[in-house]
Amino acid sequence: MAEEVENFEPKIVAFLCNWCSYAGADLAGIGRYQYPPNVRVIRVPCSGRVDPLYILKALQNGADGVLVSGCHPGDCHYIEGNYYARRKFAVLKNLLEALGLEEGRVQFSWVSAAEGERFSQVIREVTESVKKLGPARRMVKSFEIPKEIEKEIAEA
Amino acid sequence: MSENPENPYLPRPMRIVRITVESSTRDTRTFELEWVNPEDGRAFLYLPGQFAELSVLGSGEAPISITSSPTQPNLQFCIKRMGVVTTAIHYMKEGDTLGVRGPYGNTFPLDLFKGKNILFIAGGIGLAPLRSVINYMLDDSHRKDYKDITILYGARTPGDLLFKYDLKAWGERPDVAYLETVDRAAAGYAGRVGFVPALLDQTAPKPKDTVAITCGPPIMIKYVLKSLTELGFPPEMIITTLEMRMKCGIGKCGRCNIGKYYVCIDGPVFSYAQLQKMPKEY
Amino acid sequence: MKDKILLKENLVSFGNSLIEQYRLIAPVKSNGFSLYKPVGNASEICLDYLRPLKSAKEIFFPQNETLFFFNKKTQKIAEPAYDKKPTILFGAVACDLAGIAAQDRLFSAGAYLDSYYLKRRRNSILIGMACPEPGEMCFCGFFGIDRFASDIADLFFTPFSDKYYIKVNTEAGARLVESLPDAAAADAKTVERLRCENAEPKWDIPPLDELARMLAEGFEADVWDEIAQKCIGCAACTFVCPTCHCFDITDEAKGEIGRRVRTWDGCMFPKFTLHASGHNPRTKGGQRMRQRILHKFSYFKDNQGVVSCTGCGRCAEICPVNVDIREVLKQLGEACERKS
Amino acid sequence: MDIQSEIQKIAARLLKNKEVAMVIGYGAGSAPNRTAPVFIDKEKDVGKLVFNRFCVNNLSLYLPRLKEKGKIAIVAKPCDVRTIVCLIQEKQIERDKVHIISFACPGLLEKDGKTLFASCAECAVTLPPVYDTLSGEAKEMERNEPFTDRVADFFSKMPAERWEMFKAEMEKCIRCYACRNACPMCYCEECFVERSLPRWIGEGSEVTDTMIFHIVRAIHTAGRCGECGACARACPMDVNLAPLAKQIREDMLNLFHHQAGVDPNAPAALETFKPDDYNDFIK
Repeated sequence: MAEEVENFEPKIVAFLCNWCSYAGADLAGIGRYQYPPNVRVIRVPCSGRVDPLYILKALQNGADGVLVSGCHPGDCHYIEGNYYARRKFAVLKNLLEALGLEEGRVQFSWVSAAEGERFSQVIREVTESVKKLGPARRMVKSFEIPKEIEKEIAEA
Repeated sequence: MSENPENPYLPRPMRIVRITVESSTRDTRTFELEWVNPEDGRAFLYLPGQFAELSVLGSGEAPISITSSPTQPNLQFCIKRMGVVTTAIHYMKEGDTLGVRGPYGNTFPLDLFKGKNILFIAGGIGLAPLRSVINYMLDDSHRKDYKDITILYGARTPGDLLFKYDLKAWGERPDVAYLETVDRAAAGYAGRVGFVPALLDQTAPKPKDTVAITCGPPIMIKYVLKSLTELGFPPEMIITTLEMRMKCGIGKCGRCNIGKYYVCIDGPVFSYAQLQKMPKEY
Repeated sequence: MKDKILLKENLVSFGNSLIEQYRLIAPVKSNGFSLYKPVGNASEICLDYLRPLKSAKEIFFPQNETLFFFNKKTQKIAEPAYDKKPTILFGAVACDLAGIAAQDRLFSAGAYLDSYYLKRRRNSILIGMACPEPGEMCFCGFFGIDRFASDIADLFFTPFSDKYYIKVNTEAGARLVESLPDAAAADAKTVERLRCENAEPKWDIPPLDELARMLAEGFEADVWDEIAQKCIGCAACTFVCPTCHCFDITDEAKGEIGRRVRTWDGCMFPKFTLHASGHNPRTKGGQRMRQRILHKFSYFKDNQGVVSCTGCGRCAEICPVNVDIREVLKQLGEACERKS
Repeated sequence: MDIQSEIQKIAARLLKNKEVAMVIGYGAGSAPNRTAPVFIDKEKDVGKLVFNRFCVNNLSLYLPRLKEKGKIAIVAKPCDVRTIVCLIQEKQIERDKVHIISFACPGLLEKDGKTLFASCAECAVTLPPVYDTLSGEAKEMERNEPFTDRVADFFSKMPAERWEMFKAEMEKCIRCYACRNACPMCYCEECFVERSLPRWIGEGSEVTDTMIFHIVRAIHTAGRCGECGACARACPMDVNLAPLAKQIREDMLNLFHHQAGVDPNAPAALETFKPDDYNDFIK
């Protein structure tokens, strides 16, 4: 188990708001701030656009962690989208943890367009913490395809 | 019965050989398919009126009526983009593979049609299933079996008239009376404007020795049935084909149930006489 | 074939002798109610029940079933491997056996055989169990179902004193109980007496043939809207029903690999008949209720020769708003009487 | 006068004076310890109205679908009244088109006739927050019957164990949607589980699909759930949904000081925000 965790490279789905966090990711690139390659970025117009379903679907389809990142409170391009989002996320996160999902599978951050370095820092932290949790299992949909059948239909 | 009956749910692969964009809005296209394994094609024997379950792996299956005539070499399906599966099919290109199982359902009563005048009344994409039987009758080997053939066809706009190549060919044939109409004209359109039932009333076909075959949107069917009845067509001589949400295609899943009938095995072709005895749940 | 006797105290060892060669499915109690479930040790079998909460249909027609796996890239498909180990359904009550008989007809009817159902069904043995006392929602007697016998069961158990009387109906059944002692004539008499003493009560519902006429006449009756007014449009009734067989087929994919699954569906769901175009032939609750009732009592009978209700009472039992199929039939009868 | 006769009397008066077009209430069930919803539009039928401790449904689910009938009187337990208030807040019904007949609620019993429903044992509001007529006395009720506290048991466990318990509950679910359809707040024309473009979750009873259904439904009712427990009582498989409802309720109270359906003028918790809302969980 320990060895598995050590070599484990988590897949992390990051929903980034177009106006702040996505631009922050851009800036991290321009500023050459290094961060681990574990995140798969999905650009959304606003953190308020992130439906809890998106997060759950990511987990169901095998994401080891999900990060949602938007503008700092008060800075939302749509004035208050992230305020509404914050309430929704609090409910989702607490509910998942109350049901027994590992704390840290689902994380949230505020990163502005000017915070390239902070973006890389957040990604480093998220990746580290998800790595510690090990591969996600609890919410992942099982496909139960027998190995020999998978092999049979893979051959052209 | 054998210990392991053949699995009726497995689709057979077909390759798209040609895609024809039919409507000006590009949301209706005809897909011409050929069998990947010729032996599947030899087992797939169909007659006009039948349908097949088309499947896109990962998206699902949808029942689509066969629009080609068995006198033609390849299978053709005219598909309007509506739901999950039809949208997926619209994303496909020539050379792509999709799955087909069938043919399912009953056929047009070709024996009843023999030696009679035939009147087709179609609206919009309702022409797709009728095109199969029209081209079957117009084939050199069958034309002599039928007397006068009249085709009335209407669509919302000129751009929505499907199978323009066939419409032109039918219009040019001396042994076919082809009349078309549109609900709304468009720039450059010089033809008739008006609804299909109005065209039917103007044409006033004689019911003697004539079978009417109709397919189109429910509201059109409603008025066409009314007009035909007023013209004196007996319900047994009015034939239509129903559209229902189907899933299995083989009379098990219960979805296309209308009264004791399953549209997928007892239909989709019904006479108006039969429809009158069925619950109005279609 | 001689009928047999099994002492109740030997039931567990008898059951365990079956587990070696068969997949044994029997009523098991968990969370306060009993369900037909695969049994690892016969001591789990619980016969102290009315009838399991769900019917036995899912043993041959599971709620989710992979029809085949596919690979979107190669366009290849493959059926899942099939467990060759035969199944024994033990402890099925007569209403559930009648349900299986109805499903047998449907899945082998017409030009298309349902290979998935038939593969399982043909590789199975049914062992029935007499139902000691009908529940408060049960009315199997209305359909002439005998709680103490079933034609389609290979073996049928009737408990009395410290024993089970085993009626042997088939060769396959006989092989399972070969080593057990034969039943005496006196035992047969005791069981027969038990059966007579537990004859069904009378039902305050129009008799079946009259009901068929009423259903045909009552198609447009306003009573359907009345009956359906309280229905909330869930499909719990269809899911616990031993004969409801409507299903949906959908694809699920993960990357290039996927599967086509069939899952139970229900005519009580408002979207069951919704077309892709947005047209829906059954938009009203009354129409959906009529579909369910007429399918059971009229359409299925026309097509398969039997009524597809076994009077198990499960739909009434679990209905969140107490739509009781017996009352539906009664109301319908009253409405038809009013009309004529 | 007992609650039942008083309800009948009120219903008779309302129908006689044509104050309402219909009374929705509880009628006798088809077996002991059961009731069924009844819809009464004639004064002579008010005798069909019953009241006992098996009035398990939340009848307010019928209000939006029957609103074209005109003004409707409804027999509602205090917890049901909370959902009526939510329906009014969400403009599904109008306050002056509904006549609420309520009472001090003694709590509901399970079919055994002895055990109190867990949601009733936990209920803190035995008097309706809003009503038009009150049957019986307006006094807080004590509930002394035994009940099975599955919530406390659930939350006493460690996360991994909780997840296993949650999973076991989800595996019981047959996806009949009785819980959703019994819920007055689940009035969406199209539920996310039935959408096909995109299809959010599989149709079958695969456990993660089922989990997503219940988690998202719980979130959709956050701040709107009247905690009437009708979902749990509707479940044929006895799936324990209480921990989800409990967690949502606690969050609403602790994080946002919100209780659904108590104040008709307060917006639902997720429809509003404060700039200084709970932020600790965000990096």
